Amino acid sequence: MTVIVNGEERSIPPGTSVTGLLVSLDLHPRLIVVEHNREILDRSVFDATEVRAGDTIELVHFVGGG
Amino acid sequence: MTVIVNGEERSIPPGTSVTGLLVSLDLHPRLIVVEHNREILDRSVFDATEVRAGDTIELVHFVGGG
Amino acid sequence: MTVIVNGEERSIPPGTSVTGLLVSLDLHPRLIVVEHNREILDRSVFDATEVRAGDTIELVHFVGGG
Amino acid sequence: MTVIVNGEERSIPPGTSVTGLLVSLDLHPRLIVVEHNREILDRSVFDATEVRAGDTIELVHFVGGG
Amino acid sequence: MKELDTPMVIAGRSFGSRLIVGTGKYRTNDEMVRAIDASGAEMVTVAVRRVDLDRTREEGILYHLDPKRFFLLPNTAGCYNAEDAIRYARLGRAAGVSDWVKLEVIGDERTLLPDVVATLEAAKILVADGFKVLAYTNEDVITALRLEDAGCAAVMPLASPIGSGLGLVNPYFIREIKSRLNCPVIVDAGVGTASDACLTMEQGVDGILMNTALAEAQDPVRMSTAMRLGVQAGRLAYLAGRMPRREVAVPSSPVSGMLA
Amino acid sequence: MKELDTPMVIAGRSFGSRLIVGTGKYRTNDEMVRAIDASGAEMVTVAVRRVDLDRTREEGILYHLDPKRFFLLPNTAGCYNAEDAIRYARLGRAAGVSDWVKLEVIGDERTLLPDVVATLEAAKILVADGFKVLAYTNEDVITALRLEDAGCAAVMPLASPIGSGLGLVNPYFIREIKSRLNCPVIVDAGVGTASDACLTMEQGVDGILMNTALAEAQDPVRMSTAMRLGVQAGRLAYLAGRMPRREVAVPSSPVSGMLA
Amino acid sequence: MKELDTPMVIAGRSFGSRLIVGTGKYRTNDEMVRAIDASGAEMVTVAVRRVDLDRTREEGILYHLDPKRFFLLPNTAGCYNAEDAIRYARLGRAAGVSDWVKLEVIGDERTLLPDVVATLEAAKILVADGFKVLAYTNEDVITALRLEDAGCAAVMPLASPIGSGLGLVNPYFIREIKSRLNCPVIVDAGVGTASDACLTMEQGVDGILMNTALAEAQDPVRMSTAMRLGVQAGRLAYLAGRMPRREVAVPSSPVSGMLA
Amino acid sequence: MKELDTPMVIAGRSFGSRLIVGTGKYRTNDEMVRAIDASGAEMVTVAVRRVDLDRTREEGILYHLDPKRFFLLPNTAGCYNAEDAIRYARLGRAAGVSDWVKLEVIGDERTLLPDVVATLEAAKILVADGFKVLAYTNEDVITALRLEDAGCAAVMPLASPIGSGLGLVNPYFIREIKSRLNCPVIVDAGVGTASDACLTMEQGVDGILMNTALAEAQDPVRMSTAMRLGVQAGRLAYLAGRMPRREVAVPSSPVSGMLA
Repeated sequence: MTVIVNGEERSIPPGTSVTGLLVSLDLHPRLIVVEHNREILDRSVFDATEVRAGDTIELVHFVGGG
Repeated sequence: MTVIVNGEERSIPPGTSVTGLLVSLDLHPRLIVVEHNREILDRSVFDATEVRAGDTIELVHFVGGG
Repeated sequence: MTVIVNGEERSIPPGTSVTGLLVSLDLHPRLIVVEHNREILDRSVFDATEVRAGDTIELVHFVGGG
Repeated sequence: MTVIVNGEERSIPPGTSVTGLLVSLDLHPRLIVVEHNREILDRSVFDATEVRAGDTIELVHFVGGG
Repeated sequence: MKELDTPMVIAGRSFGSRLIVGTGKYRTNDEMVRAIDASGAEMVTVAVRRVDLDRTREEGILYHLDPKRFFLLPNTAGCYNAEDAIRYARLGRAAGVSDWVKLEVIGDERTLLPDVVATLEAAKILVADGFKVLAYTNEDVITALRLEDAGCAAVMPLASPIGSGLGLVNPYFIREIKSRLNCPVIVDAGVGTASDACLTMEQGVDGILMNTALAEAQDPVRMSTAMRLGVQAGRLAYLAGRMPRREVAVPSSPVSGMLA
Repeated sequence: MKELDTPMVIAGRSFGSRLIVGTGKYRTNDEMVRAIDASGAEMVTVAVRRVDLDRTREEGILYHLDPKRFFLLPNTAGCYNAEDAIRYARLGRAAGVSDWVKLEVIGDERTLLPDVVATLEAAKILVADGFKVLAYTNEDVITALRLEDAGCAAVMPLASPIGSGLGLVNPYFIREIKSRLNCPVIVDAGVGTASDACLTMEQGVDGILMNTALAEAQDPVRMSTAMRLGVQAGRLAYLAGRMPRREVAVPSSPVSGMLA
Repeated sequence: MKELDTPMVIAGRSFGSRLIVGTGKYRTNDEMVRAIDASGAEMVTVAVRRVDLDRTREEGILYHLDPKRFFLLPNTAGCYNAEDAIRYARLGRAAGVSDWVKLEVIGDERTLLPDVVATLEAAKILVADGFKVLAYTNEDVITALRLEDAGCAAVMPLASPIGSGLGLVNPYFIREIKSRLNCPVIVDAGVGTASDACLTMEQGVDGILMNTALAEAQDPVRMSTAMRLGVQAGRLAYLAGRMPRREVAVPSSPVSGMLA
Repeated sequence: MKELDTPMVIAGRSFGSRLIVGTGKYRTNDEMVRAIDASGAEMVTVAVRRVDLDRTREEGILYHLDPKRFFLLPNTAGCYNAEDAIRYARLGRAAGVSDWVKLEVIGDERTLLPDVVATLEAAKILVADGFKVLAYTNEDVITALRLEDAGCAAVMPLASPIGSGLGLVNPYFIREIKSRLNCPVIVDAGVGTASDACLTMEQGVDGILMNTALAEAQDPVRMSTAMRLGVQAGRLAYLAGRMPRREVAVPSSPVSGMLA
């Protein structure tokens, strides 16, 4: 199924959780903030939250800035 | 009867028109702008406009300013 | 015979006067100041002053400057 | 006899040495520079140098300055 | 000047002078009139105030300035919110000299800096009401752009606070405003002496409005003449295009042709 | 101007303009003539150089400037010692226009700053020889005082290096020189644009001499007009006496008489 | 320093250093870390951006900066309206380092000047949402006062535009803001070198935030040390109270006691 | 600092601090000692004066400063001709602390500006007599070059007049002097606060000498610390190489990676 991650279409297996998505992208949950369909997710629900087809996911983190 | 002119109470005879008020104050209508109960009066109606008891009149003009 | 005019050797006929030199150079005496062997010449002596072999002549005038 | 010390006349006993003068003025030789009749004296000659009548002595030292 | 510069055009009206002057704070009305004459200004600002019924205060300015000779620009000085400013603007228009207004909405008594939010709000209403609005503002280019979008006839950023005489403190921002707006930019307030006026015009702005620098000069007539000349000088220097700055010297006289 | 200012008087000679201009570095002689006309200058400086016998270089300046109309001031530009400067001064005088000289003894090729020791030495000799000496110098008041003592007709401290266009770098020292000398003080060199000229005159000096700012402007005629006006503006602002500077604002319109 | 100055306190939290630094635009992460060490800063700003899924762009800053050692201040840089700024602020908070935010709502891409209306609107919402808001703004004291009224933990006026290095252009307005607000005033943006930082602190402000001046220096580690010292120097000079300025000289050595 | 900067070397002697301080005009000797400690200076200037035989005036400075701890630099302050300056220099040397002298030959009582001719004359004689001469001079590069040619160990141009606190008035000329001389350039006089010191060091000079700015500060100890830090900050900023100035803004945070 297809989701939008950081503006790009990606196909992931149905039933993937947010944690699963991060793992599949080789990202460490501790350092990432997840916005799921415009809602910020608490880390505690990464495992329980399932990504559905057409969902929009933003994965953000801190970068250098002034 | 009593009216408020430029913030001060003044007693004028009943039936006084705006023109009458100006004349009684020795003011030249051409140089004065009249605000009658918060409404700006056109000069053309100075004669026809009667000042009533309790009315608030502001008589303004141009002064030096930057 | 040879003289130095404005730093350059020039050969001129013996017996040439300063006026003659100026004329030969197509210069108008009125606008030129002449230094003859390091001495400034008054215009009144241009005719009478003979240029001798080896003399150093500087012909100067006003140019644009600040 | 009379000498000029720092611009002021002072009378001191004949035969007074520079060291004697300093001691009489309660000054510590180590911190003072002595100019005797316009000549700077080395400390080593303070004892041997006799002050004569009419001599001009300048006693200077370091003070705060920028 | 005519052949060297173009007129200052605001809301379709041409002014031969790029200097606009106020009429406040002069020692005498006579001194004011002579100073304004010397300034060469064609547009002068006036304030709207109550008639003094006890005649203790000065009579109206129209006793001294001929509105046929000078284009009077009523201001909203002293107003601290949009509603008051709009009221004063309308009273000024009712005097019948014009539908122009110098919009001032002050936000702070100590600095007399503009309340840019209220100024923008008042500008929109006055423009919709048919006024030609010349809006006093700070050096913020974003506010200036919004005032232009709101339909202001001219935007009037400050050089420094009203009556301060500190001159042009932030030339960068004034240049930025001029480079970004299409409407005329008139620098209003803060100019203290002729070199301030000259330097300000060299930034490329269309004109300058001043009052205190003239009224409070020891000799207002001389200073008004100086400001007239200083504004023209700065304008022409801007148009002329200045020489480059260099940290190394360059001779003015030829280096060749020296004697031996 | 006449009724507002007095003429600039140097060595007993009156000049209606306080601006003195050079004649070097213009793109064309025609542009030079038009720029000088626009500047309003009555005194113009010229350099003394060898006639170009090959006619490859420009012809003499007298073909373009009428010495009856302009008071020509020969300079000693390009001289690096007193002897040369004296030689050039005498050659300039021999041209028969006047016994005035703008004395320049340069001490450094990179900055074209004056050699004050050699300038002082040359000044003494030239004054003794009957010259009216206008001496180019730096901002040092002590040197300026000595040049006055030496009998110079005017002392000409720099605003910044010749041809730099950096403007008036040290107003304190220029004011000090003006306040301490009795002879005229003409600021020479460094002015880059009209506001520099205006600010310089506001220090109270008697006049300004410039060249590069005019010749190197993109439009020398406009800039010359700007400089003429800027010098007048600065002079009048100085005479007028400016308003005080304040860090707190002061309204220009009455605070009383506001509506209820 | 400890005995000569007090800590900088913002929202009840004390910082031993009055210098806050950004983490952007360094040539390498290693250079960034060494520069920040040299700066002595305890608070550093970070931006919130998408993870680069292709790993072509830099990895997260947390790989290089230990949030236990440095207090991270997420910013909303790049946001042009209140809604976006609020979204970025919340994403930053969700990272779990703190509920502080450096609020930036940009109003113009060319100058990166703040949209003061949108900044004020966002500040109110973020404060209500429990954020400690440090708000980037311009030099307008009226806006600064409103940001304080809105509950901002600190107000951050600019010295000059972000990344310009023009230094402190308007010291008057910065002093005015400091004198009128009770909350900390941190000057943000525009400082280009150590003397800019020193001069800025001499105005009495509580601290300075900078980034480009360090990252773009030829030697960021030396410049960071210079800025650390310059900020301390300016702070202490402010507390010490400078000597008066005078236009007449005063000797440093005694005038009495000279020899005959 | 040690790893970031080299020592200041004058006449073969190394100094860890680039700040040289005077010892005049302090309210008390105790305050002087604490301020000098705080400044970190290793070299301090002293004046040569008559002993006060009536003990009404202060006792000698050596009662308060340990010449083993501080390198004492006797000055010739108060001398108005070469002969006096040489006499004072020799008296200072006779005290036995060193053969160094800060040569000052004043030419004008009001400005305390140097008499450059007499300074040069005295410098030659003192150098020939074996002195290490540090010569106070004005901003004239030509005089500075001649003082170096005369064998001075260091040349000390002023930032502004002694005791004026006007700061660095002419950075161009100071930079020029530094770029043209090989010997150390120490800016002497005029610095008023820490940002002046920082800005002065950013011109690349080797060090600064000051007195009044410390002694007349409301809190000399804090100001001395500020000056120590400000001098270091300016030095490191100079060595670091500052970012370029720009009139357009440049973001500090990435413009890519923004959310949709």
